[in-house]
Amino acid sequence: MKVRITIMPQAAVLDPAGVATAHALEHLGLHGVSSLRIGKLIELDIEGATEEELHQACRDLLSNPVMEDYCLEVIS
Amino acid sequence: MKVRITIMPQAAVLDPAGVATAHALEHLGLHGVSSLRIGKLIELDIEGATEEELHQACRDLLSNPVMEDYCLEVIS
Amino acid sequence: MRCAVLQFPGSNGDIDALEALRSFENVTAELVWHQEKSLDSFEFILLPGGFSYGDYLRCGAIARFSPIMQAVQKAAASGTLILGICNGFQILCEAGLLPGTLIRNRNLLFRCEERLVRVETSDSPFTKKISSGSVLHLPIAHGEGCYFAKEETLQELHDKDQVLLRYATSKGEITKDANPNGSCENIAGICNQKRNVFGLMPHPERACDELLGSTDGRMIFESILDHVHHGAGTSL
Amino acid sequence: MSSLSSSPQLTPSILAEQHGLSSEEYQKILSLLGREPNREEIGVFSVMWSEHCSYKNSRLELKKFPTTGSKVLVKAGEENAGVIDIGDGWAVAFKIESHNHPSAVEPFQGAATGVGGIIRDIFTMGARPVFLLNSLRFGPISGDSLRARDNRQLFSGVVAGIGHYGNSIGVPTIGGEVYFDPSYNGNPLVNAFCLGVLKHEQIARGAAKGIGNPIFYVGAETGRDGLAGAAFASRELTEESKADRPAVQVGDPFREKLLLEACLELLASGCVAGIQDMGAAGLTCSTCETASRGGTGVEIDLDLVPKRSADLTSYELLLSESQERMLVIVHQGEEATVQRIFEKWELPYGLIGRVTDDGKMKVKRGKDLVVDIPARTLADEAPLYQREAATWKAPAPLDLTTVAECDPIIVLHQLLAHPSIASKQWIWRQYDHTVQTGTVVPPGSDAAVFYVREANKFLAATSDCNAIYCSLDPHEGAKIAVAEAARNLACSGAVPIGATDNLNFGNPHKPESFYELRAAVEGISEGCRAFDIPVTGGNVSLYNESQLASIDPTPTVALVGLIEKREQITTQFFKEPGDVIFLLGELGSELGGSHYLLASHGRKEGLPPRVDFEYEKAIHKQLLSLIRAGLVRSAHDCSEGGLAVALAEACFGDSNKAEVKLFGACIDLGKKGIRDDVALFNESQSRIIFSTKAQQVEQVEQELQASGLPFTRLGSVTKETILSIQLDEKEYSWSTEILHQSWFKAIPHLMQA
Ligand SMILES: Nc1ncnc2c1ncn2[C@@H]1O[C@H](COP(=O)(O)OP(=O)(O)O)[C@@H](O)[C@H]1O
Ligand SMILES: [Mg+2]
Repeated sequence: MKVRITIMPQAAVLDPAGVATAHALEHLGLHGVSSLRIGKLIELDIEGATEEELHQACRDLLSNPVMEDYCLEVIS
Repeated sequence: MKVRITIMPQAAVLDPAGVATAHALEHLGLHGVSSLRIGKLIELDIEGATEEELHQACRDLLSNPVMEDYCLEVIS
Repeated sequence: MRCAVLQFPGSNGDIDALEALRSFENVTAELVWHQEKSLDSFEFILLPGGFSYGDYLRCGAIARFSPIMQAVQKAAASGTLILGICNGFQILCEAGLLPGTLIRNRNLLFRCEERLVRVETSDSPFTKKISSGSVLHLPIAHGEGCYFAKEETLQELHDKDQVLLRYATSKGEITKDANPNGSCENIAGICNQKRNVFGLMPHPERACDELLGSTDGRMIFESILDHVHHGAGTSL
Repeated sequence: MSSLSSSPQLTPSILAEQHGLSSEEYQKILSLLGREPNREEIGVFSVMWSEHCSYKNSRLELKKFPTTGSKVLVKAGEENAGVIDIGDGWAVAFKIESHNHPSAVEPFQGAATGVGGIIRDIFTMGARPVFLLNSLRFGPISGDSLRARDNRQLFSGVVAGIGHYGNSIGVPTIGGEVYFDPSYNGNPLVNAFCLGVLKHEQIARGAAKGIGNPIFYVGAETGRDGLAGAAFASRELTEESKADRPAVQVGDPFREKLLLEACLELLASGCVAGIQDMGAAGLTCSTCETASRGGTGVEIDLDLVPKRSADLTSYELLLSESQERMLVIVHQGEEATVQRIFEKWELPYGLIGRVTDDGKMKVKRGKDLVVDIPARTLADEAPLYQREAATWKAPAPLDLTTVAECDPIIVLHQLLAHPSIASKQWIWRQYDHTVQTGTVVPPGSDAAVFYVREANKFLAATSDCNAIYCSLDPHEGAKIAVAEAARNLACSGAVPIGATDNLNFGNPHKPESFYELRAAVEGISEGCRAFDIPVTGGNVSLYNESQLASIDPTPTVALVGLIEKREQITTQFFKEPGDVIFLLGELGSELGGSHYLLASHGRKEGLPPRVDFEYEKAIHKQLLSLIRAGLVRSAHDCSEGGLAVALAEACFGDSNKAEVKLFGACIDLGKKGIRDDVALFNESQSRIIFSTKAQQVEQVEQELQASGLPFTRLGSVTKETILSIQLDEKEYSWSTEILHQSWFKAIPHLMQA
């Protein structure tokens, strides 16, 4: 099973890396950035796990539910 | 314009975080991981930039072509 | 020797480097803000350690677009000596002045301690006063110091004798245990093909005073001084 | 003035109650204002009158601390941090601060923002931060239980968070302490200390001076971070509060580094009339405190505050705890300087108001007046409570006949591998402790030593608290915290110049907890008076309770000392084979509250050791006199684990070195007539082992004899890596290589699990 998990900082939570990167884009001449957030993308190949187990792993290990939201997609 | 940029380490490049995460999944009882890679996901709201300018920013700033591949999608 | 220590937003080894340089005779050193555009009046340029732009995105990725970096490129092309320490090394890699890249330490933890590095060659302006094979005591302090380059690049580094420092044991052996961060082939520092740009993860500027436990860092600065004052001719 | 009319059922008094204000407090607000407060004002009162900001439950106790002295330039409570003269026109500002509750919710960010907060407190004083310490407590990390796993995650998250912030901003973390005990399950302690250096004339004040002066907001934009966080830190941690998501604040050390440099540059420009960081209760606290200190009023307009999103309400703007923000009051006409400096450092800023003469904190949102409160009532007229203190029952003294005598060979390994005693290098290796090139004695010795190059001064610092002692006898435990900290300084060659403390306790409404708080304050006060050390400030963290129980009382004491000369800097490590080892002090026999009892018998009981300050001081004085005479090569105090652990630790060289030296020691304790386990592992106070060159032994013995203090010549340092101890007729010996493995690998092993 191929799985893709995206993990993004919650909207209300400050994302310092996003802020710094948005600034850097401005310096490159791209001025119109109104929002930029940086998250993680995990690509996973796994056998013998159920989707529910993967959701569990997302909550317990892969994301930090206090400040991040995740989204799990089974690709194949 | 809403844009999503995914940046993944190239296959030949070490991904220490990916390796550690795969191990941690095993500890959780998910044994069948055959590959796990961690990349970045950037979500961007921008006005007044062309797609070509964004590709340029991806090559110059957002990814490091020596070790990463990127993929840019315009969402809306 | 007229030295410039570059100051990026987030640099934090700038003052350390400045003071280390000033502890040598016949040296003047000053800070140069990243918004400056020229480095023409300097004989030696140092990119210090720190967390330029918070090291967000990738270490050194944002700093390489600072205005001063064009002057660094120009100085590099003209043969001026350039030294990048820690974050400075990362910036030089991002800027394409050195090959390869620095990624997170293999065990993902920041590491601060003294380490031993073997000097691989005296044939560089940065190591000319150190016999090859010597082992130096230098502090490290980094979370992303694992040197990585592809096979071809590593091969080229060998062929052109560009690896200047490797993590080693006290006997000079290159072992896995001696490697603090998982760097390819224990690489701790490399130079470019012209041999005037040198990047290293250890901190020679933190090993210039007896009080701090090691003065081995001085040998690197002495080599640089010697090169600038006497030119490429003199060697060991 | 906005009113609450929009929701008729929500009366101001109900709202006040929801904000944790008692009905008496609400009545007090009514009489201070002469009218009903609106929602924003209730929010403002609730945070300003929370324990966190007002110390309403502890202030009467804190008055007991000695706070004066000839070297005190800024006293405790006057400003963000106290300032102490170190000579030649130089001074240090230092303080400790807790971030316990945020770290329980989100260990990495909680600890990181704790470090950020304390660094701001220091540069607000005009000082350049030069080093950090951290004092940590967690539940046990051994074993496979869910609890242990949680504790390991908390521990690694906190350490990573502290490292992240300190390393990025470039302030070295050079020391600290950590203990693991079940009382901290679910309620870890994270106390961070920062010290900064400045010239006397650079001391900056947090006062809104000069009617008409402009008030600037500088630093990160305000977001919804940590809303109600200040009130949150003053409540017990419950399952519900874990869902209090907005209370998580994310730190940005990069922004803070820029803010630090910009503020120091601005202060150097001479245009600053007053400066105050925005910590807990952010904009609210900083505006009314500066006004209150200045004896002035302030008027600000929330529309002018830099914001992360435009839809923040006035209530949110007032109470947000977004990090990396400062309030700066500059002299009129200097607006352009502020602008230039903050633009150079690429920081957001806004001219948000002016200093006024009416003594009021007035907050507008555009044309609307949102808050109109006399500033002093918020900052200085918070209610003060004298809580009920339980009467104390001394624990039963330990009955030695109930303690089976364990084999010392095994016990020493057990103790050295106990996470509270084992090497902490796993922690401090993650902290950049060499940046700023001043760390002369890195973490790993009794006290860290830092060289302030520009001032040519050697500072020593340590933080200590044995909470087992405090749980058994809070008063004696707190006294020992001071004694041990002072002893650690003495072992490094330093004389203490100032103290800061962090009082970590449970709910003050519980008479036992309040008793503990009071007894600890009195114990620390006695100690500081005895050593003549002013308390320059500190922090109180109450309500440290999980679902299970209160934490052990943990009054952490951090001391700063000065070392006269470079040659006097001393470390705990033996230096050379052949050196002779002395014990200064008695062999001791107190086993109550000891780690031996805990680690080998699973017992946390008995009467903890006693400390006699006059005697303790005489010991330190004697050690210092030997150090100054150049007769001491290493000095290490006996603390957890007693004499045997101290000897083993002195055999292990500095582990920050690429090649770690190991020695052995050949020790003869002579005929003692006490049990071997008692002799080796008791934790009696006021004991120091030191080594001296063989040629100087006679001189040392003469001096010691003249002093009349008890001492024993224990034996000598050996090249062979064997620690052997002769006791009565028996001899125990250990390989120091194996002991070192037990000690050095304990925490890494546990953390790999
Ligand atoms: N959390 C920590 N951060 C940095 N250093 C620490 C920490 N915990 C302990 N240390 C260091 O480890 C050494 C031993 O600490 P500790 O056992 O508390 O010593 P002592 O008993 O002398 O107070 C000291 O140098 C101390 O600074
Ligand atoms: Mg000690």
